[in-house]
Amino acid sequence: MTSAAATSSFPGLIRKIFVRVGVLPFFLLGALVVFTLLSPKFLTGQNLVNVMRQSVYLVLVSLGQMLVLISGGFDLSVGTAIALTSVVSATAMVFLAGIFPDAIWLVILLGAFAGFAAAACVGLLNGIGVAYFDVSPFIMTLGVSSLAGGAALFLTGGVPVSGLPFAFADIFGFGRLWGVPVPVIVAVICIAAMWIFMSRTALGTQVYAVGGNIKAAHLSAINTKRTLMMAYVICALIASLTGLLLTARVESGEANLGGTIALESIAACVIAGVSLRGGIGRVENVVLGGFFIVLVQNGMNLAQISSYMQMVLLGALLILAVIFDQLRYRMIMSGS
Amino acid sequence: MTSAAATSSFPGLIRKIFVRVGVLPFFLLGALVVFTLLSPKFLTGQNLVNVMRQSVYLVLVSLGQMLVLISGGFDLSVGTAIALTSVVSATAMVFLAGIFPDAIWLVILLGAFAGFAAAACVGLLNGIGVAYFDVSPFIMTLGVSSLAGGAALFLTGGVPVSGLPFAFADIFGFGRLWGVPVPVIVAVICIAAMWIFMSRTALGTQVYAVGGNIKAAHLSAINTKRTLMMAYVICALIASLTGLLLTARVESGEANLGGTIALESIAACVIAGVSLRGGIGRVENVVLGGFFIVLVQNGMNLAQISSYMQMVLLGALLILAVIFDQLRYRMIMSGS
Amino acid sequence: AQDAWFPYPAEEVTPAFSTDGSVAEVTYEPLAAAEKPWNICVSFPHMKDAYWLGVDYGVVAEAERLGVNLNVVEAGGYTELNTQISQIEDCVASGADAVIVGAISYDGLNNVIGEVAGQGIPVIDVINGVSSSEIAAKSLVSFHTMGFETGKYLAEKHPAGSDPVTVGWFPGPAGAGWVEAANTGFLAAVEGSAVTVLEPRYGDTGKEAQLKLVEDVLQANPEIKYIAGTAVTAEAAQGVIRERGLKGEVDILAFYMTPGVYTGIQRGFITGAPADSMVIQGRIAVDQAVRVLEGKEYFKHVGPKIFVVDQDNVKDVARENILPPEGFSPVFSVKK
Amino acid sequence: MSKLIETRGLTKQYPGVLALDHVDFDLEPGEVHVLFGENGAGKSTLISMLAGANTPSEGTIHLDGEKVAFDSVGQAQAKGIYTVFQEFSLIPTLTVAQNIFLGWELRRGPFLDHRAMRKRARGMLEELGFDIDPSAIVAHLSRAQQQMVEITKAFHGDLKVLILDEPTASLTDREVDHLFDFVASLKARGVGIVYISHRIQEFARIAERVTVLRDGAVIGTVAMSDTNDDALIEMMTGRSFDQIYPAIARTEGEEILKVSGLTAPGIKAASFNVRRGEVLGVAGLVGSGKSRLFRAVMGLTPVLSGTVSFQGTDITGSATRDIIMGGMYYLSPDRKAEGLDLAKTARDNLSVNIVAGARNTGGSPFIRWRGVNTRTDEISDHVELHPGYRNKPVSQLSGGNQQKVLFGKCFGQEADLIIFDEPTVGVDMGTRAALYLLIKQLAEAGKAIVVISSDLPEAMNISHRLLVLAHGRISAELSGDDMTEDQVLKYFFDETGATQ
Ligand SMILES: Nc1ncnc2c1ncn2[C@@H]1O[C@H](COP(=O)(O)OP(=O)(O)OP(=O)(O)O)[C@@H](O)[C@H]1O
Ligand SMILES: Nc1ncnc2c1ncn2[C@@H]1O[C@H](COP(=O)(O)OP(=O)(O)OP(=O)(O)O)[C@@H](O)[C@H]1O
Ligand SMILES: [Mg+2]
Ligand SMILES: [Mg+2]
Repeated sequence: MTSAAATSSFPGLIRKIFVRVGVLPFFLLGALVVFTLLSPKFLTGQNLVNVMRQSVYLVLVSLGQMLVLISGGFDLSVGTAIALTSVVSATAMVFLAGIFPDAIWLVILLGAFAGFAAAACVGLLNGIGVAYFDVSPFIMTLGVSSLAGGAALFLTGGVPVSGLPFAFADIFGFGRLWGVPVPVIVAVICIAAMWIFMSRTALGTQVYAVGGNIKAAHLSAINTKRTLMMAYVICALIASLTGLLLTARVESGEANLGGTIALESIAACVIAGVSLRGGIGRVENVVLGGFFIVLVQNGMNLAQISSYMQMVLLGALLILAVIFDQLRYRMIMSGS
Repeated sequence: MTSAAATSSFPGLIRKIFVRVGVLPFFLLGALVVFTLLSPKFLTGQNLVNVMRQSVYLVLVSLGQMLVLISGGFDLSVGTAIALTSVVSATAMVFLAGIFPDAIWLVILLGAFAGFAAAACVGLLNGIGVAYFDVSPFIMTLGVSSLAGGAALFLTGGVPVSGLPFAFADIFGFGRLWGVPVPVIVAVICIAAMWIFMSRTALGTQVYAVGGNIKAAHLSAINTKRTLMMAYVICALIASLTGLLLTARVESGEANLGGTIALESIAACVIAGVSLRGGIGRVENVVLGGFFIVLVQNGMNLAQISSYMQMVLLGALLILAVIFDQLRYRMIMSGS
Repeated sequence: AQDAWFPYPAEEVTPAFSTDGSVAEVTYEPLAAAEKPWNICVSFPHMKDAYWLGVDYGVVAEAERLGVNLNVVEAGGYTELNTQISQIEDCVASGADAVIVGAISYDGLNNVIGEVAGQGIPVIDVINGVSSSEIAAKSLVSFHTMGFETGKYLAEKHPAGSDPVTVGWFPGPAGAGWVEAANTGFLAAVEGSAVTVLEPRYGDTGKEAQLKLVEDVLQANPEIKYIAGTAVTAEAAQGVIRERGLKGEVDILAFYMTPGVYTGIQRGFITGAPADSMVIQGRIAVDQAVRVLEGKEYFKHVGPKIFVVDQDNVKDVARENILPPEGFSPVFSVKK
Repeated sequence: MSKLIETRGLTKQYPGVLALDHVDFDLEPGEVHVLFGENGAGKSTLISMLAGANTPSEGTIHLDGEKVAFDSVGQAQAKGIYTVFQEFSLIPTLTVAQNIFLGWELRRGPFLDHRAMRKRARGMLEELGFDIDPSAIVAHLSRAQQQMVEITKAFHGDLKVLILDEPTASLTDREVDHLFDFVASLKARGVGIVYISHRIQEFARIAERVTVLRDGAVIGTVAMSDTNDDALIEMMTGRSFDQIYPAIARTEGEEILKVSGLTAPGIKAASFNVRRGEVLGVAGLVGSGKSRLFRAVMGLTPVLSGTVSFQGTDITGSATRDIIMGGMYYLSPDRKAEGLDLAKTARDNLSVNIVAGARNTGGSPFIRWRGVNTRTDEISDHVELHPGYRNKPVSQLSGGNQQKVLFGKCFGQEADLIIFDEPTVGVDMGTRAALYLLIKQLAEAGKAIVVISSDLPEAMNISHRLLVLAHGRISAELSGDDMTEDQVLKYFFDETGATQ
């Protein structure tokens, strides 16, 4: 099976690192070098902070997506969860702001809860369908996403909801804490929490087990239905959080936020080595995966690469990343 | 697992039919009745022909998608294959028409070939990636579709390529043979061919085998790589054919044809009982599945249902269809 | 001659940036050349159709004429608000002196515009319009007006009292700002005339999507006398009308101009469409940007005069002002 | 040049494992040549290279004296070498007939002739004495039935060499007899047969020669006529065994499981009970309902009538998960489908039951992996899983070692009643002895044990009482001196069930 030829070319050390940590770090390094050469503006503190903030949204959604993928599923409705959260929370805030004009924090808090609640429903629907009716996750989340998307448009009649409390946008959209953008801080917290959840709690282990072999999990006294439910709800809630951050960023409730983020997040997970068959995936890699995609987009913009070219390059990169990951897998198999 | 309770309510006969032929026929019937009540225009010969023609495109693409799904894969690049075919063949025809202004048939033929060739490349890329580099079909086809999509836009810069030979549009877009729209005839031929291929040839069985369990297929002396290749190439070619029909229909080469058809075709397959895990799926049901989706859209348009509501309803329908399919599956398992 | 687009009949809105300000006829005279090669960045919603290609041509041609550097980015579609924000940030990061924005969302960009403007970088609002008060200038005609002009054209043909006519109305993708604007404008204009408008049929501005909508609406309401909607709708409708031999019975109107619509009018398939001279809007935006940068006085809120193009006047209008020239393919950057 | 197959210095290097170490092996026409060795000795690896499923790192294979190098199963089959794989080569989603004819479909004109294939398939199955419906979907068959299909699949007209990798692992004597008759007829036709099995008692019946492997190397090749079981076992393990079935002291504890009038899919009115401190054996032909009876007890299939009470409480129709947490554990016979997560390491698989197995997740929400790992190591030692295998993906372990991991899972849950369904499928002598000792310890520690087994000697030797099933009903409950082979066999074929 394995091709010693393909691998022997690497000098030993690089190869060891490659086998241990995977292809993404190398790609990141490569991207950094290339774009630094292409554009002097790229490797500036300002731009890197910039990239950080931009990547927050994809990284967060990818975390949720990872959870569902590991559980052996699929979530195409994250984009809709974002949109729904955006319009619901925005509408709620605008409405509440009218009632308690001077309790801004209360307004923001309640609004956020409204958004979370809406997204939770999306997650519950997905979970019930997948866990209790054995509906294929693909079709279930696709259906729910069309359903909820329609609802979101209903709510707003397609018109963005404006007039949010300034504090909301100022803090969660563009605010900084100790010089670090608030969204980045939020993301870091989520990442840490997710890491602990997946690798240090029984629930996390159960998610892996269910994704790995659901029948075996069932015979190991794992409540597979509950575990699946949880995965979809958490995924929806993380998407919802992303939706709030985005709403703050765009200062209005938009029914068409997150159009393509479902596919993007799955892509981020897969190039990070999450298996679409379930059971396999690591938080830290997924974070890298999401970051990598955004970084490349940013670099290409700074390098003023024509956007058609960008599509071509991004497509090629995705494929390359996964091909290298396969080579790596074979190296491991061939025991080097 | 199975719930005798949930099933005993059906009267025996209906239930037998339900178990044998599945849920789609019932849904189709239901849709027919409902929409006939909602709109007098619905159940008219003219409209049914209309629906037939509209459904051709989704049905065709779904056939190709089915092949890939059964092989255990996924093709997100069918939309791009359509777009690429459209611009390539259109450009070729316009160019050739300049050279041989009076050999229209030659022009159309060569143009069509150009389109097929372009799509074949997309299929080959997918196939090579999936079969020889073990790249996850999801990421591979996603990458290729972004890559080819960029190329298609390059070619045209987003401007529709107009000035196609009139004969092309008149025949393949709007033409009729014995009163039947040409696209419908083309579709019928493809369906028949596909049915024979899947159920009456060794190659067809091999596709099922590879999707059912690729390791076992390998141990059963099946050339798994070649089989996968074939699946992706055929899928791309069918998409390409669809692209030609659409190009004739819209009388111009468009880089943004087939935007959402990838997801739609997968949906059509899944509600038709094709397993996303591979190995399972029947041509006749997939045809019904595609037809059903288009019929419902048409009915809702005729019934003047608002576009937002349509999203909601379509989503709900997808989910329902699959839930019923699961109930059916349980009935079969519980041996009734 | 290609560069001698000025003087151009335009309309200035005072007070600037007000939605219901008073409109004054002016003639627009751009600078002869820029003092130094400024870096100007242009952000579009997408570059997938001839309309934005026209704007692209406008900004590029003007940049070349004035001798400034230009970089064009596109978000990839009207659902990509977040991408557009990121791209604008990237523009600034890559050292743009001024930013021209064709906004995806009316409110959604205020925040980022505020940030950019805060750094002393002027932001010009082109084509779509934003609600932010921190922009330096607007070069646009509201789509509300476009829709209104289209409606007015009908209302004048069928004033109150004349025998009633039905219109199928296809405003475009649900939720997009320009769509809602055109929608309200159109409906307002036909208010009180003999024109009755059917339930708006929202849909993607892909040709096959619009095609389906038109077919179904014709099916449901054979009494229709007009089909009005996006340029894509109009282009797609031509074929259907011809197929059904309805030419002369059903007339087509678009509420903005594309090459397809233009030829449609020439060939007499399409009755007419208002021209917003998107090329000129692009040119003016660049000129405004340079003026702001060089501290010269300029029209804060201006747009080319709208006029309806129909069979009668189609031969006398200068095509290069309202459409991209034949065979122009998108240019993403101009370097001095 | 009378040798059919001859290998010279055949070697296979896997990551960290030398699976096969310069093996010289030969097969003569018309002989049955047994490969014998512990789990992981390299038997399957050797035959996988003869079968073309795997390529050697070193060494050569000669067929009729000419050097051959197969890089696909197809090439081997073209030369007349067909194989029954230990891990099966069946497509679960296809029918039995489609599987049997996969790759050499019968055609009428250019098109497949499904009717003819079903007919031929039925013929072949009958010839082998397997009663299976050719149009059944393989996924719906039990492991034993799948085994039969796998065997049938290998019988082609142009057969020259037949390789059988543990074909009888989950079969009962009836099927084994048919199989052996057939093997005999093949021998008569001069077909050479490589036979792998852990059931040493079978060798005397069919084998001419036995080659013993240990750690990938050939220990020796002996003629069956001048050796005996003890000698072979000693060659295999390096030590000698007097008795692999331990004597399990019977301490009549209180009744822990009581099943009365249980009727479920494939099961009719079954009544029995299990006591603490005893081992209850369950025997019966393939398809007799051994597994289904206990799948119903575990709540895996619906109970149509009757009651199941466990430790005094009625658990009829309650959720499997609650039953397990109540202290009953079921060890699936099908490690691939519902036993193990093949992509994960042995350690991960064992951890699941310790960590996630809800019983142990009381207290802190956080896992202390160090504790878990020491526990998994203890369990691995229990089941004699070599330390080198513990951190490998289970899919890379030999069949028998996978079975050990599966066996280990039941120690994660603190169960009072453990149901072993075919616990020693494909497990070598030494390990089986060890597993039986574990069962002994569990039983003598006051736990209740049920052993479902298709291997009659096993079922009889380690159980105090024996339930015999036929046609989904309990045809006999034997204990003490009635537990003789012919008694049991009589009830195997008990037709009372069939007559209604
Ligand atoms: N794909 C693989 N990758 C790595 N190691 C493997 C692989 N397959 C087998 N091995 C190792 O090779 C050795 C021999 O395995 P093999 O399956 O031949 O043993 P076996 O004699 O068939 O055992 P059993 O009687 O349990 O079937 C074992 O140590 C096993 O772990
Ligand atoms: N895990 C399973 N999944 C689905 N069906 C099963 C399973 N196990 C057993 N069966 C059904 O039970 C029948 C035979 O197996 P069963 O367990 O009932 O009897 P058995 O005596 O245990 O036979 P076997 O030795 O094959 O297990 C098969 O026809 C199969 O349909
Ligand atoms: Mg083996
Ligand atoms: Mg069994």
